[in-house]
Amino acid sequence: MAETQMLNYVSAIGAAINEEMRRDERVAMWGEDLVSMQGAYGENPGMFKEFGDRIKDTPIVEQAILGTGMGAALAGIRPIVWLMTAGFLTIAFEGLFMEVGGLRQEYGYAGPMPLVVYCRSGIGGGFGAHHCASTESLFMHSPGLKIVMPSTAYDAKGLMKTAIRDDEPVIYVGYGALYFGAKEPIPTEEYLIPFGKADIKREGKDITIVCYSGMVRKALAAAEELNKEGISVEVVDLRTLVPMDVAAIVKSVEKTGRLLIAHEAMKRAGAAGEIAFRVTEAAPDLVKSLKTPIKRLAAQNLAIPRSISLDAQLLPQVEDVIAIVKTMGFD
Amino acid sequence: MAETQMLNYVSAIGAAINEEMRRDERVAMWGEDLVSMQGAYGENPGMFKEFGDRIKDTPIVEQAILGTGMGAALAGIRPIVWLMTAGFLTIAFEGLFMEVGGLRQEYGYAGPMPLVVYCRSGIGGGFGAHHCASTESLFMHSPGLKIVMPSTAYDAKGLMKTAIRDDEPVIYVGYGALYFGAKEPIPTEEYLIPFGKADIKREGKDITIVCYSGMVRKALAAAEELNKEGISVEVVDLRTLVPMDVAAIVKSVEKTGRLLIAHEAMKRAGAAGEIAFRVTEAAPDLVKSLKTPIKRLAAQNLAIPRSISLDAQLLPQVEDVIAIVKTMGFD
Amino acid sequence: MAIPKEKLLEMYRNLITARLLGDKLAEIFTTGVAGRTGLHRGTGEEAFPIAIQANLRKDDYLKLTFRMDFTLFAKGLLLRDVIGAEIFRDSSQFGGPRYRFFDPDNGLLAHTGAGGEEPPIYLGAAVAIMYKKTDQVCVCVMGDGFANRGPMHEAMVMSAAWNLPIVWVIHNNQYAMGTSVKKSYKIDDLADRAKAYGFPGETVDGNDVIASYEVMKKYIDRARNGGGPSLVVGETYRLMAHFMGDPQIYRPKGEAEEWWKKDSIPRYQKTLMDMGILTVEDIDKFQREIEAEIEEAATAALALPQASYENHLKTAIDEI
Amino acid sequence: MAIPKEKLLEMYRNLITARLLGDKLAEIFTTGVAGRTGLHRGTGEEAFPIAIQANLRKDDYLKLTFRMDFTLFAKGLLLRDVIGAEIFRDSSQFGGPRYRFFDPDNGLLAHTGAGGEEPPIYLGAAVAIMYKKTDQVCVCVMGDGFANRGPMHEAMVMSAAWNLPIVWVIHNNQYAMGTSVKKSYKIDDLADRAKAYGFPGETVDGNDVIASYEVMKKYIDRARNGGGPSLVVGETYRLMAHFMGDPQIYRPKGEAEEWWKKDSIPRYQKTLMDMGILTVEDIDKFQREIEAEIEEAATAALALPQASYENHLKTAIDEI
Ligand SMILES: Cc1ncc(C[n+]2csc(CCOP(=O)(O)OP(=O)(O)O)c2C)c(N)n1
Ligand SMILES: Cc1ncc(C[n+]2csc(CCOP(=O)(O)OP(=O)(O)O)c2C)c(N)n1
Ligand SMILES: [Mg+2]
Ligand SMILES: [Mg+2]
Repeated sequence: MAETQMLNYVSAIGAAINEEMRRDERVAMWGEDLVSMQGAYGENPGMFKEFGDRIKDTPIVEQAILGTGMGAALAGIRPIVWLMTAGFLTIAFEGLFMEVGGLRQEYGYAGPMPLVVYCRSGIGGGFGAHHCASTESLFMHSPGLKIVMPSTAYDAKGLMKTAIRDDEPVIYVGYGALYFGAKEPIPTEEYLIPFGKADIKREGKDITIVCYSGMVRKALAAAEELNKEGISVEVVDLRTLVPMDVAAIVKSVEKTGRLLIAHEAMKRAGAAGEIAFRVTEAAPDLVKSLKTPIKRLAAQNLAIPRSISLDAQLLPQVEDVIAIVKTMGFD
Repeated sequence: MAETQMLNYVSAIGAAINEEMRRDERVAMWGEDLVSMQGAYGENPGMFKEFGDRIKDTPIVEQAILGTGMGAALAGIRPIVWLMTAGFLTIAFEGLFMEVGGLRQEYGYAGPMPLVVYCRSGIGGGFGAHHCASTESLFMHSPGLKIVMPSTAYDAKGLMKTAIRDDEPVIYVGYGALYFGAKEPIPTEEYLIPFGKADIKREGKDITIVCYSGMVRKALAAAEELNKEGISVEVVDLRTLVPMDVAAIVKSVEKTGRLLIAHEAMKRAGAAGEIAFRVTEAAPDLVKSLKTPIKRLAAQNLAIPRSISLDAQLLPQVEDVIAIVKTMGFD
Repeated sequence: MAIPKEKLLEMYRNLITARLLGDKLAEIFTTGVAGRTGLHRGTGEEAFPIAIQANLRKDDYLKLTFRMDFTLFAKGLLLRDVIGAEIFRDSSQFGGPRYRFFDPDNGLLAHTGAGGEEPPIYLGAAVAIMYKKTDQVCVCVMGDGFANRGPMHEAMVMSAAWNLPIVWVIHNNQYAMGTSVKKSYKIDDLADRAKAYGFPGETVDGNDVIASYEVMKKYIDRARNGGGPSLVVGETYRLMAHFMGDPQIYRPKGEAEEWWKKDSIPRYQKTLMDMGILTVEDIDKFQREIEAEIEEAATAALALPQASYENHLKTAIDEI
Repeated sequence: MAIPKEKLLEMYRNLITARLLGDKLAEIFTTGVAGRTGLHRGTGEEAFPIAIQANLRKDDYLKLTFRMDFTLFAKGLLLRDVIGAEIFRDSSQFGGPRYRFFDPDNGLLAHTGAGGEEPPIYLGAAVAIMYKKTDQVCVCVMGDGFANRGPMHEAMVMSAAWNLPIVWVIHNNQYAMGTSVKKSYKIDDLADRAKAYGFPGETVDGNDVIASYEVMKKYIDRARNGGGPSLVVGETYRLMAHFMGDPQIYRPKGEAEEWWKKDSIPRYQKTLMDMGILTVEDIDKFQREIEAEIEEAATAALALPQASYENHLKTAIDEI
């Protein structure tokens, strides 16, 4: 059996960055307070020391941070730019969505542009939309962005390594509430996780829940509860939204006959619509034969407020998963 | 019969703004080259003269233009801010999506913020993504933005008037290729078109095409052709995406049994996913009984290039509508 | 032109209130009733915002830095509501601001979660003032950190082009999170930023109440009288951590101690005593009165309701 | 330090080429083969970009204003490929830039459809130069209009903080669409923008080839030698409409005529003739040679392929 070490989510990400920076000296990282506060949220004390100026602090100029990542990637560097939160991606939106995600295509350039845009979503506590919001659905609509949203320390490490080695731009969104969570056994030996491969986080036979990032934990907790009531839930963790492992969803739903799509992003025009359509397009007959129509569970169509008392009501919780599953034809 | 005058799309929009500015002196409008070039694309020679400084030119500072619209709206003005193209909305994205669309909710403020953000999509000719791209799918995912996308001069006028009178923020996206199109008879008497009311642009019984903006024209042309082959198409023009007239779609599909959703926005994570899910949620049994699964037709998952020779291949055309309809079980 | 005695004493009261309120908030946060930790304390930076607000009317528009919002009682908010907003209570049904500090009718338009998105919004209030032809003004205070961002620049460009009634202010407390202002600016005097826009810029000792008051008065009056935009930089120091709990590994030893010596309170006390306006007894009396006021306000604030879900739903524009 | 004769004549040739090429492009657009109308002509503004490029190596990074891209032959692109890019042909399979001007290997990173998004991207090239420790430089030229935008400001802030090898340039042709620079700036000298960042700023007569060359040389050399960023403003004038077809209702009568008097070509001819470097016969000869070159290039350009859909699909990252 392979050797393992115990790492939490944030240390797993840190380990991935460390390893890749050691492996390839073109990898560099910049953003706000990475050095001065050892990782902006203090995520990773000490991790950055050995790389000297290859990790640098910037002023608070997110549009410039993002754009320099792109320009440096076109000029031979493999940058990781740190943008703190998935909500802050909106302040460098044009650069990310249109230029990083589209400019190469506008000009017909299929050459490399290896850029990792790194941030976190899912930070509650009354900090409001920018710290808590899940913005991935927006970036799925960009023509050229890969999107990674890991739900475990194991996945976080393997996917970060793949992201850094990818020759195309990748948005890597960590999930805030997991960062300092429980340690998991992580192989000491190097491993990479390919993009576009979903992971079955729990097997089941009555219903498929497709989810990713922070929602996986909630789906698993709900599955545990539902199991007690005789409902067997399969939890499919997409891990990457672009590319999307549609085949894995289809395979699971072929078995269960029911599909629930759950995410923390807001419902209206959220990722669920795309996921459902992809399944319909890939397996129209399967969709026709479902035991009950596809459902979605998502954040309500409201901004996350500056109030600690409302988050829980606006964002999907374990009980909401349980409740909606029960409406899906188990009587 | 009501009196009419002949107006093209751009003049209809101009007439609406004129009338509303005369009616309510709090209405003001600013943006780039509105005055100096009489409407930035020269859309409306002479229209702005009578309002003096109530229409003003700004420097090229889209983030400021958008933000001033919001601040002025909170401080008692009813601004129309001109942002030229739907692609340029991305450069003021944070302000539009998060602040205009969310800040009131972040703070629990249900008071008025009457702002019209006005721009155009659908300008081809090798100008690339920013001039051509349809960005509405992004803004549907914002918690607090209404979205208007008219397809005729008549609708353009009535919806602009409603937008200006709305107490909540509205994105109004004109369709470039229609601006200087054929004149239509427009009632001289004042009329407003409510938000959230779709319009059946053509009745049919075999298939429903849900569309909006520039896609409506293409759907109608396709319907004409398909009719010759014995396929009767109903064209539902949503007119506003938020709020969305789901009931009208359901009603149409109850009759036709088939649903195609078509838009010029990019396919992945485009508006079609939301439309389909809303229909599924509103009428699960209807969806189960469809003659063929819901399909979508949209721009390919690529940025609109800086090349005049590729637009037609990336964007959905009349022939594409015809071709996809024919795959929907007419044999 | 001498500052009236009442104004001087009002500022003194407000300064002491701010200091004691800051301590009280830290205490409340430590007990956990706020529901979260990590308060961004502003102790030591109070003089400048107090002096700014001494020049404003209730119907003027004002944005402070998020860290200094707790001084908004100086613009007319109740102490109770200020504390309430800091601990996420909703006082709007009692006439207070909404969750946190948002109150368009009283000139508070927003803090944006992405810091630095406010300048265009506040400039919009100045545009409204232009159209409404009132004599209101707008004061937009940015931290040294967020002042580097693009939206502030664009808003300054437009404020100059349209000659709008706004005073741009940089509250320079020398740090943005862990980043020293020396690292993010290669100019010594941040007021040089004004030279890019063609309006006046001036730097003032933000720990000097009277100097700050006078400089702000000059530019606020100017804006009110149609003179257009300007930039004022208040120099102060973030004596506290970025947030309560931040280990402050970036701060050189001894730096904070040096700045404590420049603290506004003893300096202002001495000035007022030298002017014969304040006695040792007054100091004591004010202290006791204010402490009692704050106690009372804190108790009232804790009794304020949390934001209600039902009310919140009223902000929806469509089906949720 | 005198400019070598070869350099002076190279710039002369390039200046004349630019002028004649501009005319040729207008002619091509008029025939309709470009597939669209509305060329953004740059006639009269050529001297400054020519002088800039005379200081650059092929491996330096350069962005010009979109209007002046047709002068990129001066950085080493073939005339054929320049014309090809202007009329949407794809010369990449023949070693030219892709659709329009995008060629990372030769220092051309992008024009963005939203003008003014380029400065952060070009600054990224300067970051790469820093990491790779080469002696390349980056020159980012913005129009007076787009230079007001936020991304340029943020990039300038960061360039100063990191002391990066980039020369910021404003190509001030006095107009942005219909908006006079006087309306969007309240400073007389646009180089004052540099004062906000703490690096040098200098304005030069952009219709004076030699002055422009010398000023650019100073700051490009400085950046190449680790001296960090700077700002140069070239003053010129948009003699042409914003796009071919624009009725120019915003332009005061007589203004263009005044600027025609300052046209770079007769001035530079006189200078070179005074220096004894150029004769009337040379002028004639160059003119004929260049005309022939352009004719040939235009014919070759029209034979270039349009962008191909199959090639384009290679840019997809996932199912289309
Ligand atoms: C756009 C954006 N970037 C980063 C952050 C994270 N952040 C929160 S406070 C802060 C520092 C702000 O510094 P400054 O403006 O000087 O205010 P101060 O904390 O000194 O009062 C940062 C970077 C944010 N909230 N928004
Ligand atoms: C962000 C953005 N806003 C507006 C436009 C529309 N536009 C195209 S060219 C132009 C004027 C640019 O002026 P300047 O930078 O001075 O360049 P010049 O045309 O003088 O060469 C404008 C506003 C655009 N392309 N992008
Ligand atoms: Mg600070
Ligand atoms: Mg110009």
